[in-house]
Order: sequence, then C-alpha cells, then structure tokens
Amino acid sequence: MKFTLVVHCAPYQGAAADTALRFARALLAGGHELYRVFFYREGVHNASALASPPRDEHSLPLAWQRLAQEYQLDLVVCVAAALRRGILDENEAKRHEKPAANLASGFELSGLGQLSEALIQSDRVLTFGGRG
Amino acid sequence: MKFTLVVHCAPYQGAAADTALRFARALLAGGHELYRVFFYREGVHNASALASPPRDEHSLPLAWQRLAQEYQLDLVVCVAAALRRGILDENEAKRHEKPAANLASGFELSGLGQLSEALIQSDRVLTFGGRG
Amino acid sequence: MMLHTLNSSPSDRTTFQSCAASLSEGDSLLLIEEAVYWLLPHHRHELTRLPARILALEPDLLARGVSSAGVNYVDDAGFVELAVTHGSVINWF
Amino acid sequence: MMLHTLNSSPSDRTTFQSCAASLSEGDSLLLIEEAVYWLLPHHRHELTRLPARILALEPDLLARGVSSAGVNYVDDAGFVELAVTHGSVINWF
Amino acid sequence: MNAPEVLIICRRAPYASSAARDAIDVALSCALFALPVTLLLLDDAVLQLLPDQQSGGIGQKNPNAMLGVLPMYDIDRLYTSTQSLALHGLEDVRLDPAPIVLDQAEIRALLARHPRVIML
Amino acid sequence: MNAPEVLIICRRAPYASSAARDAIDVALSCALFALPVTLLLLDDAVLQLLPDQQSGGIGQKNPNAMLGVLPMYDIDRLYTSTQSLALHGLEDVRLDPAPIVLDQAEIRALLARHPRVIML
Repeated sequence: MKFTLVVHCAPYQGAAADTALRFARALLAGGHELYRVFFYREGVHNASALASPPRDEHSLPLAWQRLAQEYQLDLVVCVAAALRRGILDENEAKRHEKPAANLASGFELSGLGQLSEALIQSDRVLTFGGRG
Repeated sequence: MKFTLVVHCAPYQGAAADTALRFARALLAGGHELYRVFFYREGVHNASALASPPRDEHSLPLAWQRLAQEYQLDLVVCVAAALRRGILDENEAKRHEKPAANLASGFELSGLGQLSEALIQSDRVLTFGGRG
Repeated sequence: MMLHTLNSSPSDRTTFQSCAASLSEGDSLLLIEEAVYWLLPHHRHELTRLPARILALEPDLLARGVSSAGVNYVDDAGFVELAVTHGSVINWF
Repeated sequence: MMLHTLNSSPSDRTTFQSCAASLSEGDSLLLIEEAVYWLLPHHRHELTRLPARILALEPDLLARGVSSAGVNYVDDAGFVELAVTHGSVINWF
Repeated sequence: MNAPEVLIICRRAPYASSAARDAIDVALSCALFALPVTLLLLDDAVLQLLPDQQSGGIGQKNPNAMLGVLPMYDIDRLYTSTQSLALHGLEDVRLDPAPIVLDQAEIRALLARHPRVIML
Repeated sequence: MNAPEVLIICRRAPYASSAARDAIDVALSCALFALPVTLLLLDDAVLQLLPDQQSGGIGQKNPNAMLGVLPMYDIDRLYTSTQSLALHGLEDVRLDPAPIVLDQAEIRALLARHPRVIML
C-alpha cells in the first residue's frame, strides 16, 4: 500500500516528528511503499543540515537521511515554508543573496503541488502535527 | 527600569515572538533599558541569517537586528538549544564539522548562564512563549 | 471505517471533544503520544462512551509510565496495519 | 502586586484555570494574543469572578475583530507601564 | 486514476500560528491540481470568520481576506460545526465568509465521504 | 545586589516538547549562579513525576531521572498544586520524586514571594 506522510512539527517542538519517523520505518519494514514525506510548517526543520544534537541524543535529520538512503525515499520540503523559516538549498541561497545553504542532502525543496500530487497518488495520507 | 525578555517561540510558530518584539520596541521607546533578550527553545530560530520571507511580510530576524543596531542590544541565543535546532555560528560550525554557519549578525551564542545572570541584573523578566 | 489518531493530553478537552464527535460506529481511535494519558484511571471512563474501538500505541504508553492493563495496544507495525485496514486516516492534534 | 499575562484562547481551559487560581487581590491580568477571545460575549462572564483587574492589549483586540466596548485596554507602551508598575510579571501560555 | 476529494480541516485561530494561512495555501494548491476541495473550520478556526479584523497593528496579514477569495478558485465549500460555533457562542454572530454549518451527524458523514484528510 | 529567588514553572508533559528537560537545565544553571531556585510543576507537568517511565522505545531521554538528581545540586524545593493533581486524578498515586503539594492560597503566596518567574 502507498503512503504519504505530512510532517508539521520540528524536532524538539513535540513528539510528532519522532512518531512520523517511527511510522515510516514500520511501514517500510512491513513491505509497504512510502510515496513521499512532505515537510510543512515547522516540520521543515527536520531537513536542517546544521542540526548538531549532543552525541547521546538521536538526530532526526540524520535519521531521515539514513532512511531515505536505504529505501530511496522522496523527502520533499515545502519551499515557501522553508524560505520563511531559514531552510535553503544552494539555488535559493543564491537567489535570496544569502551567505549559505543549510538543506540537508537527501531532502529537496519543492512546492505545495508535491503534496497535492501525493494526495492523488497515495492510498493513505497521515498528518503528524502538534499544538501551535 | 531594566528588562530582560525570554523568547521561547519561533517566528510563524505563534504570535509570541512578534509580541516580544513589540514589547521590546515599546520599552526602549519609553526610555527603559533592555538588559538582554534571551532566545531559548524554538525561539532560537529568531536568529536565523537565512530566513527569507516574501517581500510583503516582515522578517523577525531582520527586525531584531535593526533594533539591536539602533539600541546596542544584547541578543543572546542559548547555545545548547541552538545546536540541537541547527543554528550555528562560525565557531560551532567548525567544531561540529558543519559546512556553514547561519547565526544572523547581531546575535550571539552563549550558555544558560546568560539567563541566570540576567535574572540577577534585571528588574523585570518576561517570558514570551506559546503552546508546545 | 476510519482510523482516528489523537495525540493531545486530557488537559486539552477541546481537541478530544472534536475527535469524539467525529467518531462513527466501526471506527478505531488510536491514542498516541500525550493522548495515552487518557488511559489514566481518572480519565479512562470518558472513553467508554465513545462508539469507536480504543487502542493505544505501546511505546508511548511505556515511555509515559501509563499502565497497559486492560488496554488494547499496538506497536509501530500495528499502527501501520491499522492504517492499512481502515479506509482512511484522520489525525487529531 | 503582580502582572499576569495570558495568551491562550478560551479553548484552552487548563491554562486559564491555572492562571485564574494564581490571581491575588490587587493583581492585574493582561489578555494578549489569542486570550483576547475571552472578551467575546460568550466567555466574558467568566472573567467577572476573578479578583484581578482585567485588561487587554489593543493591537491584539483589533487584529482579531474583538470589540473593545466595556474593556480596559492598553497599547504596547501601556503593557510596558503595567510591567513597570507591578512588582513582578508572570506569563501564562 | 480519479481525483480524490480532499478535506482540509483547520482548527486554529488566525495569527496564532501559520495554520490558518497554510490551510488556504493547501486548498489553493489542490484546486490547481483540479482536486475537489472542502475546507472545514473547527474549534478556534471559526474565529478566522469574525468580521472586521484589523491586523495592521500586529504587522501580520489577515487570513480572513484570503478566505473570501476562495470561491474564485472554485473552492466554495466552507464548513463549520454547530459544536464549534457553540464553543465560542457564535451561533447568532455574522461570520464572513458565511460557512455552511453542519451538525455532528453531518460532520461524520462529511468525514466518511473524504478518503483524504489534511489536518492543520 | 542580592541574589533574587527564582521560581521556575513548568506546565508541560514529558517528551511532548523539550520543556520538561529545559526547565531542569534552567534550574541547574541558576544553582550554578548560587540563585535560590524553586521548581513548580503545574498541570501536565505533574505527569513528569509518574514512576516507571521507559522511554527507550521512543528514543528519548526520560526527564524523570533528572528530576531525581536535583537535590544533589541544592534544588530541593519541588512543588505542585492540589489543582494539578486533581486534573489527572493523581492525589493518591505515588509520585517520584515526591513533590510538596500546595493549595491555591499557598500557590498564590509562593508566587508573591518570587520576583523572578520563568515559565516553561
């Protein structure tokens, strides 16, 4: 079965991003297909290349990256939400004349159309969010 | 009178960071002293050098920077909270072997001791936070 | 048949009430994250009048020290299977 | 004498109740952000039994379309003055 | 593949977070993909419909104005629930744009009709 | 300048956000500055005190363990309210560490004694 997950929460903001990651791992281990993970709102911070948690804490950006490598996942970060919150790829950094990019490899900036398209293509869509 | 403001919320996460900025402007306009603004938890994203909102939206990081320039403010970002959430200065980027720094100029990474010290030095301490 | 998830604590009655009002016979409600506190003895009776089957996510129960006695619980793989076996999913938060 | 601020909507009763229970005679309660919805006619009566003086932040009232009729309100400068004239500040959110 | 009907549920007040604006953006994007979209405002989200919101003083855009233009993009189904109106006592208050008000049974039927739900 | 007494109020459940851990970090930092610290756990924060929290399955640190070591840093005043215990029906449940339980009048007196309050 084809799943799409929408992630609204940043790491540390709430448990939702952790729950989404665990759900993603479980569905892939169960032989299902993860069509897309769409990071929206504060969820864009899951794609930070600069997150540097202490060594004894797990890193959500790293965990997403590893899962994406293992299963060839499509990790899409909403570009409008990301720009507002300071998550940029090389192109956007140049276009907005910013000194650096910080989108982790394995993630891709794209528009809300990627969410709409995933709604058409997927059998199930789950939203992982929290307060605020 | 000497104020310290603690900001727990990211831009867009809630109204709290906007309220804190308006309060800071009003107290400075009223001739009071802003001893320190301490950005903690999701509030560290107020210090992003990469935030690129649309032109017709105001930018909180830019607004803090301008206020800091005008009034020589001490804008301190909790280093432990910032590292976890991917806000790094040049030093921390080097130390954690990250490809870039993204702390906006005018902000400074430092420890929670800066909050404790501000609690001693200030006449009033206000916390601006939200759900989550 | 719909799978509902709820992740907010009993201190957020508004979310609970909207979720509760949306449940139909045959639906399932999976309590995740802070919503496992609905299974504390003080709150649990409010679940009994819901028309849906009530379940909880086991790792979230364990992490929060909430007893699983008398509770239908699933692990992460079970959460996935619930999403597969119900026609759609609504996430309340 | 203490200044309390509250920023959460009436849909969050738990925060309101903790704030309300903490108010002493002579305190002031400033409603900011979503808490200005406590001044909607449906909710306003719950404020009358509080021992504190009730105020609202004007820009937040205006932004949310909540009438200021019969409400003590202050602008941002007034918020600062309240913080100055009360011995301490507690922010409920 | 048939275009599935999409239900967007928003439960947040305006300005509190970006949820109100984001819900509108998702609705517009779905409309561009010719997906039939329904917007359901529950709980604090009914507060988005209060008239006369002047957000200049807080430096933010008023999402209420955007809700009014949704019909131009063929998004003309804007719903709320009796329960949500009762939460804030708005049963007899003029709302703008005026939503279609559903009781609990109708809400359950609406959910059952929509295999794709995005919560905001 | 005298060291002001600091009151740290936390109102959040463990894991929900970083609030529970952050409150402990602020308390420890104040103790390093020789500031007298009191920690008040209200509402969902009393859930931090439930015994037997096994957080391995969600890959997170258990803030409950940290609360237990606060007395080693001279932070021995851990309070909650009767109202918060009643919210979750925990009046007769063993809590670890055991907090001092204050009624509403005592909470108001506690707030009045503390010119510095940090809310988390």
